[in-house]
Amino acid sequence: MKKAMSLVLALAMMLALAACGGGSTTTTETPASNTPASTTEAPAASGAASGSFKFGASGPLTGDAAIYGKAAMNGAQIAVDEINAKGGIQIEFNPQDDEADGEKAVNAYNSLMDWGMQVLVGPVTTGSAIAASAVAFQDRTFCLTPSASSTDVTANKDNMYQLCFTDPNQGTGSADYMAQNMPGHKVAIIYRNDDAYSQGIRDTFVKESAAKGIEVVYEGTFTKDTQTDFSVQLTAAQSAGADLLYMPIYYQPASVILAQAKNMNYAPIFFGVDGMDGILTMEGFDTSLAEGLMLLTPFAADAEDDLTKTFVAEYEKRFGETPNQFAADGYDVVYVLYNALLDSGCTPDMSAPEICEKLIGQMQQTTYNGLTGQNMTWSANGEVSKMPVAVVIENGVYVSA
Amino acid sequence: MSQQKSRLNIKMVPVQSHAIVPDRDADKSPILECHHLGIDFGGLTAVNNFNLMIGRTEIAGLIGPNGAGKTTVFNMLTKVYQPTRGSILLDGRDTSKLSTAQVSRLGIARTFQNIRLFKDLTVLDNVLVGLHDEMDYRLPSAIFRLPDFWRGERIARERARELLSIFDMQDMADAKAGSLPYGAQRRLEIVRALATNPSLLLLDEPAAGMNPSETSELMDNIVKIRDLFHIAIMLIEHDMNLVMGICEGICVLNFGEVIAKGTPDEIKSNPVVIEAYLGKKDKKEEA
Amino acid sequence: MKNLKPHTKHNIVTFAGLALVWIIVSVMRGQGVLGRSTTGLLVPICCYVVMALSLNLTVGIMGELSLGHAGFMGIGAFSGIIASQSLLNIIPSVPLRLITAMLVGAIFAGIFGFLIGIPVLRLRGDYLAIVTLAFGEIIKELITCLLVGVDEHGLHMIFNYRGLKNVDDLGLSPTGQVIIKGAQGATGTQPIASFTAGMLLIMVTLFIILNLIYSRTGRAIMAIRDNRIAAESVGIDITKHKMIAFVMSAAMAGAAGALYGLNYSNLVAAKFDFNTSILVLVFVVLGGLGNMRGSIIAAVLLYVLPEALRGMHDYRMLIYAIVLIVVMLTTNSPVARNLFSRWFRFGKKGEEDA
Amino acid sequence: MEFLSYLISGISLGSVYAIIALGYTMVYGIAKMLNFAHGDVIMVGGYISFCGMMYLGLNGWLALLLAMAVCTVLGIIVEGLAYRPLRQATSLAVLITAIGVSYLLQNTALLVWGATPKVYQPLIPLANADGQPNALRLFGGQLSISYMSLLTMAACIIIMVGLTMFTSNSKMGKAMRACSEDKDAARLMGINVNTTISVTFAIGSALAAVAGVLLCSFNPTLMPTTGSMPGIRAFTAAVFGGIGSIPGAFLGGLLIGVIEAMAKAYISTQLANSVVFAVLIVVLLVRPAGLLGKYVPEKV
Repeated sequence: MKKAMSLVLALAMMLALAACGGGSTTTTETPASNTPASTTEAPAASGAASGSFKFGASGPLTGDAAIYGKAAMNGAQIAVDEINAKGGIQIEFNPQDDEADGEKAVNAYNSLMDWGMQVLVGPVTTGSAIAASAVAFQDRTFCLTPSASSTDVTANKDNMYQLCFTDPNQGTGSADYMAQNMPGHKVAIIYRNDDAYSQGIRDTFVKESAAKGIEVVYEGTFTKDTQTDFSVQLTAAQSAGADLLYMPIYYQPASVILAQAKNMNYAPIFFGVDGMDGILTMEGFDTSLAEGLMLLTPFAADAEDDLTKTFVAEYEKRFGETPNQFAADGYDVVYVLYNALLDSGCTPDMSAPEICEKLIGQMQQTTYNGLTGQNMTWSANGEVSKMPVAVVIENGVYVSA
Repeated sequence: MSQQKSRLNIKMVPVQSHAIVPDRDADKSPILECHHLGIDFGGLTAVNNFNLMIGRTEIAGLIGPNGAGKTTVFNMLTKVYQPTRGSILLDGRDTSKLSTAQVSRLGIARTFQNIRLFKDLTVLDNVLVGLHDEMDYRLPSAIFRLPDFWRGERIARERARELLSIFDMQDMADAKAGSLPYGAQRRLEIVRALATNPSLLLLDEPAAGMNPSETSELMDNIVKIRDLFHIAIMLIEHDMNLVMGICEGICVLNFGEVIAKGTPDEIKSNPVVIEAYLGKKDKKEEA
Repeated sequence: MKNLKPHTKHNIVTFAGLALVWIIVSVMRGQGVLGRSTTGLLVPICCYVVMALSLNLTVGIMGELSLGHAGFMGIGAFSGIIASQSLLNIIPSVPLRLITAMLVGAIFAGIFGFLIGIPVLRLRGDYLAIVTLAFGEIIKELITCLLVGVDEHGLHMIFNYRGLKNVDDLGLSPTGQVIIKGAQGATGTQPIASFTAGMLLIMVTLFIILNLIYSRTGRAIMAIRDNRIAAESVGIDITKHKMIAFVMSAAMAGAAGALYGLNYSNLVAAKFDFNTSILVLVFVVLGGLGNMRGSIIAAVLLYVLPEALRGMHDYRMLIYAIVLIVVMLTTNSPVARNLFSRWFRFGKKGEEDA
Repeated sequence: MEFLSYLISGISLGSVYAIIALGYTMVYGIAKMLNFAHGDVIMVGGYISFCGMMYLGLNGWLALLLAMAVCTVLGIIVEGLAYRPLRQATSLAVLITAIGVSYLLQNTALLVWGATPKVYQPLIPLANADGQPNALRLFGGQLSISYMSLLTMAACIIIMVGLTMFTSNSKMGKAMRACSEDKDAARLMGINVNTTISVTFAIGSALAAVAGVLLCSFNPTLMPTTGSMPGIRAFTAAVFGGIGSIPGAFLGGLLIGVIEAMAKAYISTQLANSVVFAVLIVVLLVRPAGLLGKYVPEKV
């Protein structure tokens, strides 16, 4: 009996491990369930040699941060389908859930490596990106993250590139803009300090604003657990006499802040960063609340250029909602990677490390015009250089400020 | 209920049995003394002015109608409840500052009216918990299985089996305590209490739920325990045959007050006791 | 030896099973049979197994519901990371540094376990549970406030509770290195955890727990669980024994946390929240309270399940939830249990042992 | 004046917690289970009323009724399918099942409504037709209390009083109290325990729907995880006041809200959560059964 039990124990564990290995191989032919399979147009392929690159992707598809991951994956999927529809070398796309968690991001990455991934789109969030890129650095897998914006993501890793602004970049940009265009205001900051993105922007902004003579009269923080009520922070900001509220945060808490400020009859100038994009497209959002909100953003869904219009139309058709910045980032990442792969002469039969070395050489020569910026270039440390655009919301639409 | 009467020690009957160590003489000094013991629950007096002395090898009975406060006395003696008034001396030592566990280590062991075994542990383990302080190895010895662990465990296990054999329970050693039949559970509780090496054993309704033959076996065993271990035993019991059969002194409690003390014969004929048990009217009819 | 037959045999089988798994997995890995994803799961699985074992000590053996176990893991993880990163040059040997880090993690978690245990263990039942939850959340928030760096002058630490300071305020020399950046957590950690260390940690934990259970202390702890008043009445010191169990449980969680933290180059305190505590609690309950072997198996299977379901994409967490409910219903509902016990002896047997 | 406005925001937030805690405490008191899925019923209530307003064009109050109806049914179904089979099981088994139900509701919501947050229209619009905030202005406008806050506080008090009267006077309420004391004895007295527990869940879930609507009126973003943190807060509040006690849940909810607001204002916004929990710990050490809970010593 005891022997049988030990056998069963061992068997259960083996099965568990095998099931897991098996699970990852079954993912090959099943991309995100709500999107058309990208592999359909590729010849039934078992290896990379048959003419398709394997793009893995990792981002949160469940949990609190699912909105970012889903948007980025949806955007990327559109780009993949466009490329595949044109013919030529195809892309196999495999998005994996990392729950915005470092541990799960490494799991997702490993699962993608088993699948035979050649380049990684992602990870979408900063913590996941740092954790997974450390492994990718050792494996020599090239990663381009749509939206993980901390400098720690790229630090000391030559294979890790960013498509979005870095956090310091945005902090400096905001301070510059305020110093030049709106001097003399008393600034209050509300930021989320258990979030690397928000904290990172705030740190640079405070440093820069001291240098540029911007007066910060109040700083309020919140955390994931307290992002439902801002009345205390707003009251304090109001009584500190702040007439400009800087919000280096994502748009959902920002929408709460706007509503609650309105409720309190507190109407400073609201100033946001790229995470604020998406606020107008939230279902049910009263856009009049955002009247006069300024933000720095690389992407505006109602821009008039053809590229944006086509993308937005396609996105709305497929997913029933207006794309936000993350979706645009995801879209651009796929194109940047695909173009760089072709330009550097990579072929689908090359291994991930070979591709990685070629792309590292190629990226610094790449210039790209996409949804999220014109003339994007990359420095050797993986940071993108593009111009943030300041926009202000008037009558429910973005207007260049 | 006069003060004078209640101050009296319960009258001792000489030990009739074959004591192994006869020098623990009951008359030299009492093992337990209670002075003016009392407890209130939220303004309600549950027990009041409880005075009692028990000799070193005495078997004493505590009887009284339901709700008289008998178990409350036990709970005060074992410090499950902290007395509101009065003092308890065990072997001359004041227990007022001690906790239940400390009182147990000082020498009071008990069983419970509603059986409280460690029901997910084996019978043997239940007794071994009682022998906790008999084993003197420390935690690191246990974790690294040092020689003193093995020695301590071996001695304790032998002792535990020995104790179980008093009630012929050594064969059940590996059974789960919760799975034992009711009578065996009651006996196991007594064994566990004995394992703590007490000088006073409190038994709360040991014969509850037992049939006459089991009860008479229990009576023999209680006397046997006293003779073997030379300890004092105090028991709460409703079975008058048991109480009158083995108790040398009896204390009667009603409404939280001691109404009578004495030998079984004295109690049997005490009109106050009869009144308390049977009610005034019945007594008159009888007379 | 002759007196300890039944459970000793059971335990030897458990250890043998673990060793067997270790050998098989190592061989398979050497042969390259295991994929990347499986290999990558090995260390976290080991960590969660140790977490489940240590929580089982609190929940199964001591009988108190703890909802903040992840907090101890967090303390262990971050103190382990600080130890490892600051000893980078002093202890160049990786295994030695890993062991040091795990010990530091265990000691710190143990100390916190003691401090937290003082108030917590005075409470009972659901009140105790909510207070452990509270401490878990407090620990998480406090770690989020930490800024830590190291340079040649030693450790620099700021408790940034107003949120107004940043790493520049640490005053590190140019060669200094930041270890913990508040909300961004520990970044740039050198990952040194290994499967071997994980298996060793499991075995050491199991060895300690089993030897604890089958000793006077362990019996006393279980006696308190079964009947506190009776345990007191035979002279068991309740507070002391509960504290022993709680501190040991915390220390082992700390060691697991250190191993976990040193497996990733980035770790945020938010990882060690209520949900992680619950995750581990689910392992323990499904494995069977007090059943160490069950905890190991449940932790492995339930950790792997969502990973194995990766192919299901959007539905995987939904399936996980359904599996959880169905398993709880089938193992705990009397009707289903009768049905199952007829075909499925194994699960019941496991519950009775240990 | 600042202090007053902090106090008021604390009280109105606390009122929402209190309503959730009332549902929590009812279920705990009668079924003796920690229903960790309660927070997610709040989320479902929020989504249902959102859908009622957005897609069915209902007004806020009708949407509230719809949400209450749906949540009531949901509560009964969950109780019947997931909890009833476990009536004899250990409380831990029920707890884990409740956690499973919580995951199930969250992930179903994720599939049905997506990850993108929805913005909820408050029951009372933020501003009136003139663009002025819908608020009571005091002290020459220095202190403003929104009508939404007033409504929440009023709802909270009405619910508390209503529940107290219901449990002490009505037949079903008495059956509930009997079940909470001793289920077996209640069964012997001819009370249908299963029905009683079902009704309790129905009431608790309906309250969750009300709480969902009020919560979303304050915190207008609605996501599949919206309910989890308020759920834990309400659990804290219920324990704080003495779990199982209806006035206790009310008091606990209010105090938690006020403490949270004060901690944010005067100690640290970052550690507000920790301060709330620290106060909870201190209270439980002084009063081990919460503020209004009865400490029942074990009978020996």
